[in-house]
Amino acid sequence: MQGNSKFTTDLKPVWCRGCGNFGLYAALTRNVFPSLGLEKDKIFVVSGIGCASRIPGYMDTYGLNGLHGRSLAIAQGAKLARPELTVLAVGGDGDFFSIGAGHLPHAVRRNFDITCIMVNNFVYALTKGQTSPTTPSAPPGDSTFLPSRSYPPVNPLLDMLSYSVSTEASFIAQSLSTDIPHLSRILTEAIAHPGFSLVGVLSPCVTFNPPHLFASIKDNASYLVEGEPVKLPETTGRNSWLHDPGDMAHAMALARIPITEMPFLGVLYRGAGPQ
Amino acid sequence: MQGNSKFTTDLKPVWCRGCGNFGLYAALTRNVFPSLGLEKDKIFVVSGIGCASRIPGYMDTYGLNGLHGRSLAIAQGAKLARPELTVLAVGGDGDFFSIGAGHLPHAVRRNFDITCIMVNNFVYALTKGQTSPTTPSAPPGDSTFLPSRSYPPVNPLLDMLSYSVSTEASFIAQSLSTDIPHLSRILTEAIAHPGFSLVGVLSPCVTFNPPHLFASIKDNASYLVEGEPVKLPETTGRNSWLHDPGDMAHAMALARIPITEMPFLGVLYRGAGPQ
Amino acid sequence: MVLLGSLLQRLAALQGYCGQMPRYYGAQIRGGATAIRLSFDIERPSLPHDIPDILVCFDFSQYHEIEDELGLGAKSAVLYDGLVPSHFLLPDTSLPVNFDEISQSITGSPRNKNIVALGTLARMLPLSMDDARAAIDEDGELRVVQRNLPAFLAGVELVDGLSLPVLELSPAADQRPRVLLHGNSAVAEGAVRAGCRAFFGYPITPASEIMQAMEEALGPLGGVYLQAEDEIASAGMVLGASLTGMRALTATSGPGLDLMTEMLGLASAAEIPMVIVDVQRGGPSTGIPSKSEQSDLGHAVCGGHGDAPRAVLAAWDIESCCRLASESVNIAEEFQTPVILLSDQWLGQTVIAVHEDMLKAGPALRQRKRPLGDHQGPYQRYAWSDDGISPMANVGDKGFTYQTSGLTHDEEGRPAFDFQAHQRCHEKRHRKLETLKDRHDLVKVMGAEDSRAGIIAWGSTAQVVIEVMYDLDLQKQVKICLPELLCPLPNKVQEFMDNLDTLLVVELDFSGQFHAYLRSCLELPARTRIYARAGGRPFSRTELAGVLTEFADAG
Amino acid sequence: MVLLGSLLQRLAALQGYCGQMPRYYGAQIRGGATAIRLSFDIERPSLPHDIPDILVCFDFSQYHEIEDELGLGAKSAVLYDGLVPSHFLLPDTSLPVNFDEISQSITGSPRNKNIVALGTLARMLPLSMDDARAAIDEDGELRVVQRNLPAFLAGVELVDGLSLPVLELSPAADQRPRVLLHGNSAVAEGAVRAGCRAFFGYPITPASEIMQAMEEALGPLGGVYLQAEDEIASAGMVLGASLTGMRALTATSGPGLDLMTEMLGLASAAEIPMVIVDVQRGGPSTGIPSKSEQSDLGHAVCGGHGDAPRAVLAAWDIESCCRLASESVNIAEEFQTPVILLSDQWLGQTVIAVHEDMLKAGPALRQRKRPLGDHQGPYQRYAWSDDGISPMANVGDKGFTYQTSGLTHDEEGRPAFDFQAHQRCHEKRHRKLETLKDRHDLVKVMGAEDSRAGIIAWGSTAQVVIEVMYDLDLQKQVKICLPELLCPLPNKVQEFMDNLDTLLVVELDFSGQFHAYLRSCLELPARTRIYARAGGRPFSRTELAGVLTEFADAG
Ligand SMILES: Cc1ncc(C[n+]2csc(CCOP(=O)(O)OP(=O)(O)O)c2C)c(N)n1
Ligand SMILES: Cc1ncc(C[n+]2csc(CCOP(=O)(O)OP(=O)(O)O)c2C)c(N)n1
Ligand code: SF4
Ligand code: SF4
Ligand SMILES: [Mg+2]
Ligand SMILES: [Mg+2]
Repeated sequence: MQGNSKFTTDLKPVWCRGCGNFGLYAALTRNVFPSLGLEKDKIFVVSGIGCASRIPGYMDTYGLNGLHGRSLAIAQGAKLARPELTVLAVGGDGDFFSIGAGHLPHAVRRNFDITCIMVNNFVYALTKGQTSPTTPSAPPGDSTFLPSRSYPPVNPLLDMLSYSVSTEASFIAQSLSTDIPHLSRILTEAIAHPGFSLVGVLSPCVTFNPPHLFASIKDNASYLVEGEPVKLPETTGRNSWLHDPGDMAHAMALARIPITEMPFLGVLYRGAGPQ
Repeated sequence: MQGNSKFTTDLKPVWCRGCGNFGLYAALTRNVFPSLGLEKDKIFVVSGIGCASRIPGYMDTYGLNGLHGRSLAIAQGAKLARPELTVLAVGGDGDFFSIGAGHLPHAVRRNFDITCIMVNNFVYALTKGQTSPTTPSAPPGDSTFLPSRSYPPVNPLLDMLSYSVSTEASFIAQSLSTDIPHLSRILTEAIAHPGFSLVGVLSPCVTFNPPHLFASIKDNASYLVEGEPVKLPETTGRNSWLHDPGDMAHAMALARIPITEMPFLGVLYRGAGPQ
Repeated sequence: MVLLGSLLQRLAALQGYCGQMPRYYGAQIRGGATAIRLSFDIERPSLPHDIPDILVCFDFSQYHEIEDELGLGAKSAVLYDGLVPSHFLLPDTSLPVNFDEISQSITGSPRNKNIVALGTLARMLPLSMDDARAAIDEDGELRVVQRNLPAFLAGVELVDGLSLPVLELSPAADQRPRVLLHGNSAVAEGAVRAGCRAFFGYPITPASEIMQAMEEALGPLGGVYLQAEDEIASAGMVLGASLTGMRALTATSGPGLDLMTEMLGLASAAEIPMVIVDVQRGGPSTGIPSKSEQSDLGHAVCGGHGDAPRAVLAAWDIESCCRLASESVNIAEEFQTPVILLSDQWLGQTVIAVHEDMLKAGPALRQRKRPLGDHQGPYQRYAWSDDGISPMANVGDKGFTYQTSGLTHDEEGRPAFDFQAHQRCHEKRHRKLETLKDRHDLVKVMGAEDSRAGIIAWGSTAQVVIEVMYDLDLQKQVKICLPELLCPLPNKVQEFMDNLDTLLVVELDFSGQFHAYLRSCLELPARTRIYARAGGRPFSRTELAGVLTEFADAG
Repeated sequence: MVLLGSLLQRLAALQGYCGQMPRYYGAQIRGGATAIRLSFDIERPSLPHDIPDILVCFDFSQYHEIEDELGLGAKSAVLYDGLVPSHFLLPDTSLPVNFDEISQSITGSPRNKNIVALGTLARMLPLSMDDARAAIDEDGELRVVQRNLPAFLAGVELVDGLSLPVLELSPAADQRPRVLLHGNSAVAEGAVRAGCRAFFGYPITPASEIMQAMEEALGPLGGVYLQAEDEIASAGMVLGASLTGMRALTATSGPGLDLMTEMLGLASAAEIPMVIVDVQRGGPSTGIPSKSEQSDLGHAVCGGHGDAPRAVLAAWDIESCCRLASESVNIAEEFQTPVILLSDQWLGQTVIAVHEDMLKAGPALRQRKRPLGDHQGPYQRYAWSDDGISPMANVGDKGFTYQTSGLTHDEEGRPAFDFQAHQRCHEKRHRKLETLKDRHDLVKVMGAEDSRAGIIAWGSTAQVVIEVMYDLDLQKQVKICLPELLCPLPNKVQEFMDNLDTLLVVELDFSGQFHAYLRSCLELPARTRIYARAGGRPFSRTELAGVLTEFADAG
């Protein structure tokens, strides 16, 4: 897969075969960067620590695989200092939602032109399978997913979408690493967006996720198309509406529907860049 | 003011005369603890660092004035280890929203029975007047409030309510430190609530806040009463509704109205305790 | 590979063999290069030798990633599957074995090649086949072998079929089955034995197994366990639980330890018992996460702003992982202080098979000094006393209350802003740890008592140094000092130095942190040499044999 | 009180007087006890004497909170307002003055008592009244005095009215006005002079003024300034900005430094220039935030897991705050390394009046080694070179790209997992800093060159030691070594030690961290004494006079 693009290095990714990170890698290096006409020496990819965070090493741009949870801090410093750079902050659900959860709302409110790519594989993969804040909890005894490791058990999972919707990120979208064309379109738009953009990439971990997780995500996925009716899960008992990414209240309503019930793919919200 | 309650120590608070923290102090020691019939040796007050965080020192309970931003971590450890304790985490807007912002959503989702009291004086007071995430930004040249100290300027302020609404804290309320009866009622209910409760206490800093800030907060305040119509700012152009703290969508709508436009006082949301 | 090693070690352990199985990882996330080494011993879990008798390799294309750490001798019997890279020189004793194919043909899948190889190795060692068969039928952990018994038997038969060499293995000292555990589980075991009932942590290689072991142990015990959102929170939760009287622990590795620095200072300042286990890995920064180094010493001892005294202990083998974990909990409780227990990747992830009773003799439980119910006047959380230790009420205890903070405080715990109070706080916190300097039992000295040539080492390095001393029969020529308590450093270490003409300091870190630390608090012999290098590859017997021989000869 | 001191210092500075004004705070948040001391000198900003000639006290009920740090002599002229507590013994030269009432009657508010007292003090010193009147009319900063001129004049008249003593003040060396600044603004000044154009920080006492000064300086310069959400983020942002080629700074105090530990390690591992200023306060933990201590040395030097080399510098007076801030930026850039500049509350918050040219002679700007445009083959971010320093492309530079991380890496910056690469990374990072050991200019030596009795001190303590040496005329008897570069420690310090029979180490921290550090890397004279105590009260001349005299006599 690598070597096909001027944006790749000759380093072989260490990811497991079939890992969702390959999809993100392909989307960025083969579609997104070329289609935006970016120069590789004007791209800076900062990541945290984790499987997803390995990505800068494989891209022939400026890249830093930094510290767990801190990509946004480093990215903001670089962007402020050199505004002509295209700055990406990439990491996992653990990076952005657990150890780095305190940086995200501040990056959002500053609204600098940074694209934050949160690779959500619902698990701590690099450290071999612990629960992350996005891990769906399993009833005790159900071994198909990770137990909620806590006494007493912790239930509700953190939903990055509602989290960032609440702080009103100026661009919020979600895609799937196995749908490379869709992911490429979303990322292209996110990078082109003049303010802070947050893209959640649902991404199978073939090693630590139970296979049914991604099967069900694909089955339940609802693609958002501007101006068309939104497909809602039946349980909501709500009438559908025409999708309007300019409407924060609608974005919030979408965000409140758990990912495990119906993951929305597309642009949830598109607001203004910094004034 | 102190010395009137069995819950006070003989230490004289170091707060400036007229500081809002005296209101919180009076509410807790004279009204809330007595009315809940709490034993002082079953209360643990953990705070961060800041003016508000000085409060444990003045209360004759178990208390720890810990580290800036970390009260929730310590509080959760104590509550898990000794569930019969009444555990309060107290701090400032800097404590919970800036340096400690990463801990709040996790405390929320764990939903342990802890009461988090966020004393919002819209400023870093103890360190003498820097902007906090809740500081309203002033147009350049307007010296009545703090300049937004940043190049480029950072505008949107973090709203703790929408932040915690988004992560669905199981009890969310706001009050005013100068309205001791209201504050006492709210805190009493918050402590009695069986899950995680978050109370924002709007609290004048007489030293670093411009006086007009609290005048306007009091003027614009809208008291929420269950079952009665909600007073909304005219700019929303929305119809009012009957206040129902059980409705998260309504809570979210309230939370999206900026505090500086209309601060809502009362219980915004009341959900379930941990299952 | 880890599975094969584990099964073989288990099979041997059930027949009474001790042994040690360190692990080695390459760069790949999963399915990449992994290796284990495995020793069998009849008495104790000795270190594997540098040159293996048998090497099994499933994939030479990955071998080179960790070849450096594995070693291969002209007489090693090499069994390999798949292609051999052309530049690669194999010893004459090498033989291709189609584990893959055999597994495929017998079980319908190549994935059971481990089981085939297990049979081959069990026979080559040789283990008793009757006992092995019985164990496979009875032992729950060997169920996977039972399910694939034909593969196992095919592996056994390979030995005769291919005329593979059969080694000579002394009979086990006794047939009592051995306990299997790695250093990380030994730490958890020790902590739980010492009454620890609360664990808060955040995953990090190579410490995560402590978290996992604590989760498994605390569930049934009704303890408290939580995976926190980060290391700052884990450490904070430990303090919260500890304040209520619970013995609480966290475990991490370098990067996490960095993040706990501020909490460590609070624990020291406010005198809150807390234990942090640091399973060291190659640093600085992310470094080499899956390999050992001893480079967190400086931070463990001096890390954090202000003068924040703490105790630092260091495990050096798996028995001491357990014992010193108990000791750490005890010291934290007795002295109301943070304690850092240093371990490392090698210790943490090496599995040993060991006599059960080796782990039995833990230290007795020590208690926090508690206030009497009938205290006069207001309770003074930080009351002065000769030993510097004040009676500590647990948060929630009936009849007491106190307020405290990381601020300088008076005896009642109220903030104080004057020099006298400040100086007294420092004095109290330092003084109470002074008595630890008399803990002679926490400094091991072995070798020639009268020798004037001494070697000092700590942590897993000490284990290699000791083995090599015995390998080379140097125990009549030199002596070794191995402090288990590093801070405050027991007086016994100075006594050791006082009787030396020459000293050799051996440590697995680039800059010689241990030497610098010793020098900062002791008088060292004028003729002191250091052998220090970066981690990333553990010391081998061969490497240290050279170093020790030279030292003993020159000494 | 701070206002009164500032105005008086300004008034005197405009007449050519140098001087130093340290600040003292009690526990109250605002409006509580505050005090300043103020010296006037015709040549240099000397330290105030322990016993003031004049003491003005507005409120004795708050005086006791900081009395400890202020000092009062039998001959001090005490002017006080309000009641004197009955137990309090005033010198005979004391006089009640109703500053409050006078202010009330003249300006309609007691709030201008400062201005009244200013008039009194200006007259007592005495300053030239003509020049003072002219300055009040012209100087923007003195506008508040101009607006309340009658109050000022009433204060002046009090001197005759009450027959207050008038001191003798030597005429200033020259009448050129002096620059007023505190150590924190001097640091900002130095950083900006050295080309620093980016600042990221988080408020903390006593470092916040650096943030403020940087904000003020960088706005007009079109620099980058941001108050981050915490210290981890500030440090991370510094690294981000620095990677793009901007010289970037952050400033904090102990607790914030703790939180930056992990980022510091990343900067060291990935060789990213970064400057952290640590304005030390009393520790551990929150400690005494508004008072000085020198107890962050251990962390500055050894803090952080792994072997993470960095440079550590220490300012000791306000001139060096400025000069060494420039130096720190230079070293960070030249050596691609994190640099910690240690200051402290005393230095940071003391305002000095000083000759403008004292600050002028900063070091020349040093540049990052940059790759040439025509590099052969792929750009090697971490190319080997004799001095250990590789050409660094800035992120965004045309024609280059590289990937790096805190992982052990090869010359191109790609992750490496083998021992050789790991050892080489360590070697490179350590080696490049070795040349700093030749920076003899960063070690000041004064006093009797041939003496075999030496004193060593660092930071603001050194300033007191030096003043006391001259006070006591000991400069013919002892010599003083004052390292400005603490890590790596220049060889010149060992040379200093080599010529001594006796050494005295003076430091303001309880455990003697400086002594331990020196011992860890140097051979110290056999007769070495330490004078160390907790901070919370700065060393006074009197206190150190005793210590130095005893040492000189015994030495
Ligand atoms: C301070 C710190 N704590 C812990 C770790 C260990 N660690 C590495 S990656 C990781 C989490 C990985 O999960 P995620 O961020 O979701 O990324 P993924 O591997 O799933 O892509 C952790 C905890 C670390 N590197 N640094
Ligand atoms: C790690 C750390 N960073 C910075 C500080 C300095 N500090 C003390 S209080 C405070 C902020 C105070 O603001 P807030 O939390 O809103 O409390 P307030 O004083 O306004 O009540 C800061 C930054 C600290 N104590 N610790
Ligand atoms: S462990 Fe999971 S996330 Fe990591 S590389 Fe393998 S498949 Fe991908
Ligand atoms: S500074 Fe403000 S918040 Fe702090 S004590 Fe004074 S009035 Fe209260
Ligand atoms: Mg993940
Ligand atoms: Mg505040």
